[in-house]
Amino acid sequence: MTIAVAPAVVVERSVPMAGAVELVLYHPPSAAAVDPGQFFQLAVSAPHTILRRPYSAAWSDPASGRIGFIFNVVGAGSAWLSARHEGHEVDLLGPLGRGFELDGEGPAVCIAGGLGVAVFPGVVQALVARGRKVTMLQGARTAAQLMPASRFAGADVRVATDDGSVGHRGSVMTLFPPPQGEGQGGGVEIFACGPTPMLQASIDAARRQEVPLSSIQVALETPMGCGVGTCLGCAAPQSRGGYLLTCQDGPCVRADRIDWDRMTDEFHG
Amino acid sequence: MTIAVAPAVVVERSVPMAGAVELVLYHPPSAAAVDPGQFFQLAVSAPHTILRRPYSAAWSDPASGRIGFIFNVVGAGSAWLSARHEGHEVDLLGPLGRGFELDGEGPAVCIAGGLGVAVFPGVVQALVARGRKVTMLQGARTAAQLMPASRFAGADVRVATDDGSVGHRGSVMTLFPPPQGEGQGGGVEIFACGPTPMLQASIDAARRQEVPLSSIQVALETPMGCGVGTCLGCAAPQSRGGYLLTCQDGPCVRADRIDWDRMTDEFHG
Amino acid sequence: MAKPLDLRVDLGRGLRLRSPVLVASGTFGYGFDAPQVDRAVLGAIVTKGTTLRPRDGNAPNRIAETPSGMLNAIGLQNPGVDHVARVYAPLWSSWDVPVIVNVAGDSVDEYVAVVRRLDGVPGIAGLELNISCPNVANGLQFGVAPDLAAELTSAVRAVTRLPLIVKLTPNVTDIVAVARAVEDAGADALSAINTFVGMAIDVRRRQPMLSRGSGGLSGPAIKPLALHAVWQVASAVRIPVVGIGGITTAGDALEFLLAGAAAVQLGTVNYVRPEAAREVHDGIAAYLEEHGFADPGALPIRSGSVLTHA
Amino acid sequence: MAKPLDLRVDLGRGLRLRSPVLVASGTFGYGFDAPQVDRAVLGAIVTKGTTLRPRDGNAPNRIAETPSGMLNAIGLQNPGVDHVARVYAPLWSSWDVPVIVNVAGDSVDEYVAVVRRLDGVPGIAGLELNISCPNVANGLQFGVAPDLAAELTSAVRAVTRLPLIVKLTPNVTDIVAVARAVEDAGADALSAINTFVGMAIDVRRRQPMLSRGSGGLSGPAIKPLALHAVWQVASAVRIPVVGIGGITTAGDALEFLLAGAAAVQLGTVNYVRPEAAREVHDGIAAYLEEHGFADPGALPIRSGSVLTHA
Ligand SMILES: Cc1cc2nc3c(=O)[nH]c(=O)nc-3n(C[C@H](O)[C@H](O)[C@H](O)COP(=O)(O)OP(=O)(O)OC[C@H]3O[C@@H](n4cnc5c(N)ncnc54)[C@H](O)[C@@H]3O)c2cc1C
Ligand SMILES: Cc1cc2nc3c(=O)[nH]c(=O)nc-3n(C[C@H](O)[C@H](O)[C@H](O)COP(=O)(O)OP(=O)(O)OC[C@H]3O[C@@H](n4cnc5c(N)ncnc54)[C@H](O)[C@@H]3O)c2cc1C
Ligand SMILES: Cc1cc2nc3c(=O)[nH]c(=O)nc-3n(C[C@H](O)[C@H](O)[C@H](O)COP(=O)(O)O)c2cc1C
Ligand SMILES: Cc1cc2nc3c(=O)[nH]c(=O)nc-3n(C[C@H](O)[C@H](O)[C@H](O)COP(=O)(O)O)c2cc1C
Ligand code: FES
Ligand code: FES
Repeated sequence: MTIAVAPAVVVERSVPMAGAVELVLYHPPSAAAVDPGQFFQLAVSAPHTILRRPYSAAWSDPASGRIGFIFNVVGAGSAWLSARHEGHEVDLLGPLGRGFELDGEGPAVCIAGGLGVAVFPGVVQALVARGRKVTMLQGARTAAQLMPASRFAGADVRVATDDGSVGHRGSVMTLFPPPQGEGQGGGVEIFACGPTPMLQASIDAARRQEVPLSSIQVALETPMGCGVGTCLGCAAPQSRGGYLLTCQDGPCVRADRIDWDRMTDEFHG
Repeated sequence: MTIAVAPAVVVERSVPMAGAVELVLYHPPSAAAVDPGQFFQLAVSAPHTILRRPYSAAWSDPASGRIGFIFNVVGAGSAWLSARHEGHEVDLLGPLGRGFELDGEGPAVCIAGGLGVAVFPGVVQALVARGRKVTMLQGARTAAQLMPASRFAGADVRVATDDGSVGHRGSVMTLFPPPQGEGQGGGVEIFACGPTPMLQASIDAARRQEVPLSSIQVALETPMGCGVGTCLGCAAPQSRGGYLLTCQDGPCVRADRIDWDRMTDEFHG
Repeated sequence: MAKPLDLRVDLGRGLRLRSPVLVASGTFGYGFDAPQVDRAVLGAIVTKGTTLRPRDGNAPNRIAETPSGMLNAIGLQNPGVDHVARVYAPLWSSWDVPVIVNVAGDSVDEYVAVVRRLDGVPGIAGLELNISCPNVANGLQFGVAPDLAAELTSAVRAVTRLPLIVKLTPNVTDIVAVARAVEDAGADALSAINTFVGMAIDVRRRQPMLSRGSGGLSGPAIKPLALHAVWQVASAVRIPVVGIGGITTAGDALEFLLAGAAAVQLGTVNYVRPEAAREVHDGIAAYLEEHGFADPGALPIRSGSVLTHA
Repeated sequence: MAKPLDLRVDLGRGLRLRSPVLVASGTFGYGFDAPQVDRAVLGAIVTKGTTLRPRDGNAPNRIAETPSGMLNAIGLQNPGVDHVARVYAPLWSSWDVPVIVNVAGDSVDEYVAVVRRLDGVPGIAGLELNISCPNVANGLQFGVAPDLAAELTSAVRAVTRLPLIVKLTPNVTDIVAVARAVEDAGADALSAINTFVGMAIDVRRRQPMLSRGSGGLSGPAIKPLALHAVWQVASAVRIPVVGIGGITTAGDALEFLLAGAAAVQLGTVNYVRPEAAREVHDGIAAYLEEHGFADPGALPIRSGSVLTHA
């Protein structure tokens, strides 16, 4: 796998949903190489920052050489990124890590919390392309913050909002298990991305439905120093003891590989 | 004297001469308060920088509330400033320090080296307004880097370039003394702004013309921490021993106050 | 509904401040400059380092910017203690913000003489002992050796009834040892930290940026180092600790208060953002409200000894 | 026309490098990752700290960004010396860039055992002794006490013929004393410096950012402190000094070479700008050309002892 480190031009900037920004970069090699669930380390030149920022590719289009990133502003780096516009350059390093394994059988249930939804346009597209039945469960504080269902063509999209402004009132987990039996054991596969507490909730819910942990894939979120395996800063506790490196062994891993009791969350909760 | 610390909107950005940028800020209190030769501490939010950057007011127009700054890009801070455009905000602190004393009698000879010329549009205007005869001596590497004579209405402008592309070939000092006797002792007053080596050259030349040091005013250039007298970082050696503070006692001082043998230059030469 | 907020702090020996936000020595002169800072939010002003005789200070270049920080080697330029006591103190006595005089010297005798001159002078609320100065006797800084620091502290303690804050240098292997020695020697409070010795070289001129070669590093760059020093010291002594080092926001100040500091000093940021003191003061208040704390004293997270990393 | 450039450096005992630009321990793994770095410009690769037995390392959170810097407390996660000698060394032996193994341990015996295992193994060009580790015997870091550091150095020296670089910690009152002691104990070269102990607190969660509480600060923030350490050490010892700390540009590297370093190591910058090594290498060459120096050895500006500021 070849990792590019190169400046990429911003060819489009938009606001896909309230509180989020979407940057489309033109970089054919990356657009061609990236798998759904992989991430890039984006360089930011904000005051007093030094490290790159990890962002999942939301989607990519090898034909046009474009790759999309969807994010919200939480600090100096994302604020700098959100101020990029058409014609600006963003230096990217990637694609990095492992994406989701999409070639399984049976129906897929995707669970997104918060900006974890950013990874799913590409994931859903790939699952649908493989002829798999896809249910997309998305939660947000309020209707305006939901990613439009049009971003998940071919999937059965179900939504929940904390304020009940649309869909179920409550967390995304109130949508699980979805009707029609998917989620009742048997062959269903779960793909979850969001804050660690939400990942844990998905796992507990799945357990209750007797979905084996090996049928749950999660996208981990840990701090990233290098993104390539040299700093050892992205450790996540393994069920078999010790730690895996989120940037190399992840960010997408099967839930049974993680020791969830030792898993921490620096950024939420 | 009241010192403002406030964001000011950039109302105009232009390139007055090759390699220089002019930012016009809208800030009526400062435009009204500033004297020719005073400076402002401009906040920059460039990567890894913390200190404000000192810049002379090139000119100000109390009527329109505008104040102009002319500078070149030498590092991170000026690069950030040069990327400001109409509508952006720049936080200013000032006006600071002492400007030139302009109320003297007799003809005035202004000597500008490099970006030292930035201070003179306002100075020349004020001298002319006081009915004084003004000769403006300006030097640069090449013609394109000279500030247009139109910026010095009412003055007799003479120029020199290192490459001889226009005016005298050589340094600005080859223009001194200007003809018609100004510069031969007797009442002439010299105003000099530029790199310290150029200030020293002006003084030596003036000495040779028996112009008393007390008739030479120079704008000093030292590092600035605070700009208001609290850090003691802008010390300049005094002829009577010890140090004065460039930000409070200067930047404009009479040449006889400085111990030129102990005067250093961190930024040029 | 949270209890009414109380931002007052007590640094001992009657030095009660209305706010935990102070301005640090050398970054606020003697309180007569920087008019744009809102004094109403300040717990106290700490003056420039003051010596027995007036000092001219070092030759230029005295300061240089570094990544997220700055180096300085001012050389204690100051008008001397007599001028401070005769001219400044009387003016301070009518101010509503207490002034703490930062004291420096080359020998125990000089420190003692300076403190004697200041003791009992109206307008002076307390003293901060800058023990980062080299001792002419042995060239060593007083602050790097527990015994030297203790000797200096008790000598000064013996000649004044003023509240005495001893300001620690971070340029030591074991700051806790110095802190304990100084506490036992009679300090009412500690402030930590002073600058870290550093240097910058002008590659174009091929010589050090500062005329003295080296200088003291301050600013955001040193915040993590200062915070660790305060965390260690606060968990090792019983007297109040004033946290200093790279504080520019309320969040920074809260890190120090959570680490065990009773108050904080703002330094380099005063040069850049005069509004910082107000923002830090209000930000601390808002945080206390939000988390239902009655006062800053409730903030410290108990540390115990922190393991060093490997 | 300037003489042909020679960028080679000699770190002693036959450790001749083609370039003064190395990559620092813990920022380049064991040389198998970070493919995007151009190895052709590297004088050597220094590996992650290696211990006798494999180590899992510390629990998350292990890193945190700070102003112009980052904190880390990895906890020496490594596969153990046996794996390094059996699996990695054979691969290195075919590389055109020498690999220096960074050695760590909890006791003199562990260091000695690790070095014994590495001695004479093909593919290993030299050793860098990380003496910043706490000594289980007394909890103190080996690197903070001249006698401990010297004892460790000679114990290791006695069991290997490999070039031995001892890496100094800056968390000491007098780094020169440690440097001299280590030189006398048989080090072929010194590298300076390792990280500065620091900490960050998560104000929202009200607990330290790092699971270990404290961590090591690296990055541009520490450059002025590292440079001062190198300036002091280089003027006090006769063996080569490798400068480390916050280097991100050729200008930064030149500051260290002017301060007396024979070579430099790039650390944190490798995470961010893989092209940095190439830029630094070419920038040094361009500077030598421009100023008419034949090689980096001509750069140091003679220091003599630097006064500390006041
Ligand atoms: C593999 C991966 C993929 C991600 N994909 C996305 C995405 O598609 N969309 C999106 O909005 N966010 C995503 N994130 C989170 C994103 O990296 C952070 O929001 C971002 O780093 C915040 O940087 P900042 O400077 O704005 O915030 P600050 O809080 O100022 O950052 C300070 C430091 O903490 C780190 N940090 C802060 N929050 C996080 C976090 N949640 N995860 C990891 N590091 C963090 C920063 O990288 C930086 O080093 C992803 C994180 C990871 C690990
Ligand atoms: C009173 C005064 C008035 C000035 N007026 C003008 C003006 O009208 N136009 C103009 O182009 N320049 C002017 N300068 C110079 C200007 O301040 C510097 O060019 C600017 O600070 C460079 O900042 P930087 O970050 O781009 O450069 P860097 O080299 O990255 O700056 C690093 C540090 O050095 C300081 N520094 C660098 N060069 C100088 C310098 N020449 N003088 C003082 N500090 C410096 C910076 O402020 C900063 O703290 C003036 C300087 C002073 C003292
Ligand atoms: C220019 C300058 C001058 C200083 N002078 C003194 C001094 O005279 N006495 C003293 O104890 N500390 C002095 N300090 C140190 C500060 O009081 C403070 O301890 C240090 O700057 C760290 O805080 P900061 O990072 O917020 O600036 C000075 C700092 C600076 C930047
Ligand atoms: C994540 C990380 C891990 C490190 N691990 C080691 C190590 O195992 N052994 C060692 O001697 N130094 C280690 N270091 C220190 C670096 O080698 C270097 O001395 C330090 O980072 C300063 O250089 P820099 O500012 O260029 O990063 C590590 C540094 C970082 C950032
Ligand atoms: S982020 Fe550096 S090893 Fe994973
Ligand atoms: S710039 Fe701070 S005292 Fe003059």
